[in-house]
Amino acid sequence: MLGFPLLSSAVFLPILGILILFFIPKNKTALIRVTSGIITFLTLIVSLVIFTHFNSNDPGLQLQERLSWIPQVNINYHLGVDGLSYSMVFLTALLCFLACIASNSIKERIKEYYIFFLLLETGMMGTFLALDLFLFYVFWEITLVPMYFLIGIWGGPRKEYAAIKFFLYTLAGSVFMLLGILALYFTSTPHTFNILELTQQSKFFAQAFQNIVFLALFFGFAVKVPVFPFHTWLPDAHVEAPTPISVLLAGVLLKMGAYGFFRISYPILPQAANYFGFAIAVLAVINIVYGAFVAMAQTDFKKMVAYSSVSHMGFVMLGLAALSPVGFSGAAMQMFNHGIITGAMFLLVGVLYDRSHTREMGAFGGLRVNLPVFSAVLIFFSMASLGLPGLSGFIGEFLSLLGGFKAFKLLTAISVLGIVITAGYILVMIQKVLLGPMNDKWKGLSEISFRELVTVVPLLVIVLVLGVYPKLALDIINPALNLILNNMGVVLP
Amino acid sequence: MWSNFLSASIFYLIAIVGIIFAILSVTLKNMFHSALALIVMLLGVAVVYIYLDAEFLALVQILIYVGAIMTLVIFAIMLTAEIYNKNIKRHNQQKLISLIIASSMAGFLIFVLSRFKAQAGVSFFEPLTLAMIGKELLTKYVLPFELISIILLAALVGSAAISKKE
Amino acid sequence: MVNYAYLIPLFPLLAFAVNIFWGRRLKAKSAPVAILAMLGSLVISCLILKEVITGKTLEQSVEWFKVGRYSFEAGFLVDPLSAMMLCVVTLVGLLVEVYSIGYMRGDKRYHLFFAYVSLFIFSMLGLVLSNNLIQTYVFWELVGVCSYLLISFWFEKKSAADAGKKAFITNRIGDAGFFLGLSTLFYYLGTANFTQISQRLMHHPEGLSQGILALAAVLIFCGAVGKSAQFPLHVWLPDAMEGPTPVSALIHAATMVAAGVYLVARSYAVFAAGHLSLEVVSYIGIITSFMAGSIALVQTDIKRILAYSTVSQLGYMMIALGVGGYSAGVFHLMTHAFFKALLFLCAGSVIHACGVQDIRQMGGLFGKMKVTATTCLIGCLAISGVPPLSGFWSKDEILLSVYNSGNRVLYGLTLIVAFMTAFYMFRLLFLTFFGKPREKLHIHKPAPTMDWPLIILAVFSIFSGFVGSPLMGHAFSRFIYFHPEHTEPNYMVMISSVIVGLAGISLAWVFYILSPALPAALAKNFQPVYNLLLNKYWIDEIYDRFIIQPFLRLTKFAFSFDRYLIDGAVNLTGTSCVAVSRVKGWIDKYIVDGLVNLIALVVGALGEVFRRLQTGLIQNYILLIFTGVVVIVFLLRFI
Amino acid sequence: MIPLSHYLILSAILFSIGLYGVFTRRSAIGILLSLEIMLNAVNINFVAFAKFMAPQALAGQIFVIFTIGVAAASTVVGLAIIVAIYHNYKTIFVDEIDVMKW
Repeated sequence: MLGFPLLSSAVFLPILGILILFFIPKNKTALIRVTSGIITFLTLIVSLVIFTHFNSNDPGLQLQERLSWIPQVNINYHLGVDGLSYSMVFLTALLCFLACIASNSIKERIKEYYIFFLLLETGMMGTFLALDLFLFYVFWEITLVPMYFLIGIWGGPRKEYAAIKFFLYTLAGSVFMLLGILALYFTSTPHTFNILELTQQSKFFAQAFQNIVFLALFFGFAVKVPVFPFHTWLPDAHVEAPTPISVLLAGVLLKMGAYGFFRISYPILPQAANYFGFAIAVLAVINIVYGAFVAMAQTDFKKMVAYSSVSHMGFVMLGLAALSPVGFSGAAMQMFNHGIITGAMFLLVGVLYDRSHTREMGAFGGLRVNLPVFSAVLIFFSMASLGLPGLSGFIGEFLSLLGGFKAFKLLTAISVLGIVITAGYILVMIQKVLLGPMNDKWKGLSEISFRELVTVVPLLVIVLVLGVYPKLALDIINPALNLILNNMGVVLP
Repeated sequence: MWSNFLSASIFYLIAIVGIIFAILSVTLKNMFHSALALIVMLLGVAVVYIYLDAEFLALVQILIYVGAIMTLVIFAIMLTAEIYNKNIKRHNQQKLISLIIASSMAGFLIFVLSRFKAQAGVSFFEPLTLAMIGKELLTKYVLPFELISIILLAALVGSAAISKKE
Repeated sequence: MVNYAYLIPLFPLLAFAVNIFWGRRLKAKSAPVAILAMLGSLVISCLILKEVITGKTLEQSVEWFKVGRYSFEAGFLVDPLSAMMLCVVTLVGLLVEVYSIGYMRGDKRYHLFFAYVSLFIFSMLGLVLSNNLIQTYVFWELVGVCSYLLISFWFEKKSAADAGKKAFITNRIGDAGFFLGLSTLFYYLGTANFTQISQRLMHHPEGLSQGILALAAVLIFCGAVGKSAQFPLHVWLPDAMEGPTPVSALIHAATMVAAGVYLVARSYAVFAAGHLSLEVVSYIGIITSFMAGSIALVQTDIKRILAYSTVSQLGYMMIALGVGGYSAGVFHLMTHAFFKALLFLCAGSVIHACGVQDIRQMGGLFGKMKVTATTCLIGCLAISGVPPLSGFWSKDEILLSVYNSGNRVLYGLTLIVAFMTAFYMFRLLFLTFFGKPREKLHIHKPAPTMDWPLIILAVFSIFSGFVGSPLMGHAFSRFIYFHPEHTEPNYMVMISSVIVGLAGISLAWVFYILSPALPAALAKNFQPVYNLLLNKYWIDEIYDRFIIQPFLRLTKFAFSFDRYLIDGAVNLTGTSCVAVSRVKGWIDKYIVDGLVNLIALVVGALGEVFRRLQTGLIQNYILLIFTGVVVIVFLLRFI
Repeated sequence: MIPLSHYLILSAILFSIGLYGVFTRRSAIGILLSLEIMLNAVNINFVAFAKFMAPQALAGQIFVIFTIGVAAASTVVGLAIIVAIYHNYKTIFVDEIDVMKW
């Protein structure tokens, strides 16, 4: 146990940043940007420091911090990190930092923007670190508010619609989640919100009870993931949100849903997870194939990436449903990689949009002629997105499918169709945007700037390194996953 | 007995004069005249103080009220009111009802007081001397005494500040 | 030396890294970088081959990552098959790169070309060296991407971009099958390692039925169908000719497309265990080779002819593998790599020289391009199976295995394909190099860097066949050895193949040298057949009509479904909520709020009355106060 | 000997007159004058009660001294206010100064 509250500092450093921002006059934009940049960078540093204190051989939750918060109802401020949540924390810290750099494209109401931005970071960090269901719920909801404003104020033409839809949709989901959490609280003896204690008690929960609570939690998490048919908020929100926010939305927020399954639904309700395994797998396959189908039909670049997220998150669900080490690893890897890759894709779409003010893929063409570096980076991430081996996207999809195949042969065979269609829409996108005869309209388009390159290069390196040597990530994540599976009573060989 | 009767009749005379001048003071159209009427009334009150064995108060009444305050009031009248303009109404429209209220008030009080029989045994006492008043003021009542001087000072400064032109 | 096998793919990877990052500064120097790396790989490959011939094999692996019980490994397997392939790939690669110096000169993305080629070679070598199916799959896909990048190298041309996309997606379809196949194997056998798979299959593991094995084999074969352009996924290869010609020679003739054959050979144990699967392989092979051969008869684009020829020849190899002629298939793979690369490079020289690709516009180029013409002649003779060139020996092996399988129909069909091969190759040769120039073309002589690779490949085309010939006691098949094969030379088969080849050549001579009017007349008489062939059996059109368009419509439908039904449901929920709240709002506004407003209204009216009291005149107030006092006092006193 | 009630009746009459003045005077100075009448009426009460109820105590007289002092102060301030009002409104008639109205 470390004296210094590392995890809390990762969570509340952005809040500190907000306090500092309060004292900076509105018109000193450069100072505001630099301050937020420094804060997000420090958070990243803290997340790396956490790693140095992190023992990747220990499957349990480490660096726990526990304070009594509302003792009357046994609510604690309880944080902890294991391999799974660490991967998410790192992802959050990294993407927040990069998105903060990318936020230079925001030109109005800068101070408020960064305040909301940092608040969002706190919410996300807290969600991934909380070990108390109540605390988890609080952080979960905290992310909602800044996101609503970030979309609603700085978004595109249909921002109000998108923001309200996002907000109401996820709120509706989390209401069910809250019901589930309360049901768990009142059923446990002694009443507790502690995830670890609830996990220990999981065997005392009756099957029917588990099923009902699982469904309630499922609704909350599924909206966030998003699982078909709760996904329609996603394209709207992604398309309307400003670039950095799309990055966080796709990169981190979607993972909160999947993380919820990993951390709460599955360990606490193992029998229900087993019971609904097939149903989830069916939904996952629909996600994969259907998402790819719809992505194929898009003409809007950003929308295509948004629907591709639906498709890719399906792999996470498939791996989850497989309920095996391979599937779980695949799902966790896919979570991380999807965050990195889709984040980068949104950044690149943003780069293009900032210059041309259009996202219609058909409007471009032949950009590779005068934007060679941009094109190379875009092709790189496109390949990662379609699951090219050697890049990290492959590992997640591969393991998810392999795990899924063990459990659901036919379904997985169908979902492989998704891979083919993914290749289809990605290549169509590349062709429409980069290849073909050069469109004279975009002759004056400038090459990707150094700052923009800075935002994508770290992601590029991660994609490459994890693609070639996934052991780096898997060795951190796997012990935690194995522990979860063990607790669920899945027999490990 | 005669002296008693004389002094009593002088008192009632003075009282009636005071009342008359008081009425004049509130009814006269000319503000300057009413101020003068008030002076007469104040002098009458001073006489009443003498009847009550408060000679010092009578003196203070004449010196402060008649000598200082009324002078001030007359100055103010000179400064502000258009004294000689007879066309200006000096009273408002609620004279009748005011009269009713005031007189009913008076009537009521008289009605009550007239049935009020004071106890006897007030006739033998040692007269209070000026020296005793002075001593009391500077011993028992020193705090209010000082306070009143501060209030006066504050009033002095405050009035100067208020009436100063911007 | 065998221990250093991992170096072989490493060199090209290095070259790729150098060229992709510093290529723009290196400019023309990017070619030597790539070639030097290639040379290094070639040298090591040859040394390894030498050791492998002495009977040394090696398998090494490290753990790539581990999940649960499964350890995924990365490693290399050096055995005769891979050693042979290494040499072929590096040799052809080297020659193609040298050739490309001249061919690609002056291109805007000169360095990128060499970067991509290096990356391709790296992936190809990785694929060859893989010791397990998963690693194979990894490199398999990488190879596909390189192919994609190289086909659409001149992406400004829409057709090139389209072709690249088509190639990638078609391959992906096959890969999906491959993936399922490897998942099946991995699931039932718990390993993806080739050696372990063979071992476990030998012990007939429980719960693993013939059916499942056959299914796994066929699924893996799907991948091979995609990569090796077998029917029904062959459509991408002819289009892939949009890429630079050296690329066509390297990737789409000699190496990558042969990867499918290589994969089948690698996982031959699985195919052999699932009986049905080999039949599938041979049927697909014969359909492909017959169809592609017949299409090649009427094509006029020089590269397309070669492309269909490649498809046809790959089908040939598949037939061989399908009927159990393991070494024959692999042998043909090797010889074909040489002479097909040679033919493509020749075609490249011709295109480079005259700037057109239609053979009807060429003619009489023999005098102007002696080296090219001669080497091309050698290539044509080799592919037509004229003894003693390499093609003869390998084709003979294939025919022999087909013959030995006892399937006479198959044998007959393979003979017909051999006939067609000879015919269309010499049709190409005659139309290009002989006769009179049909159009005035400005010819520039190819650079020497383009001639030398041709000569070297020609040498290999002539002599590489001997290693597998009965003259050397079937050295090749003993080297590659999978299981005992019938190796007795059958002179009947040998003679028939020679006769068929020569017949094809003669017919081409009659048609295109002796009486050039004949083909047109023939085409007129057999119009439907001619059209069928010219339009490639309308397969592209059928795919477009029955697969691609419905698919695209389906995506549109899915999107509308999403937009209008699912999102509509969401919005409907939203709107109905709003409607309900409107009603509630109305109630609130006019009934609940109405009451509140009524109260306020009454109060306001009263206030309107009582505010008269509020005159602002202090005297009024005082008067009222005292009125109150008087009233109260009176009330207290008298009531 | 004049009984206490007579003093008190005198005081009451004076007080009511002052009250009437306060009610009816338009001029602010007039109101001030009427107030003085009322104050004097009160003072008479003080002294009279002191004489009749507690003859040995000086409190009554001393209270009157203070009252006179406070009256002086309030008069001074009141006059100053009146002068200030006159500067601002050019009138000293209180019924013309009705800004406190609703």
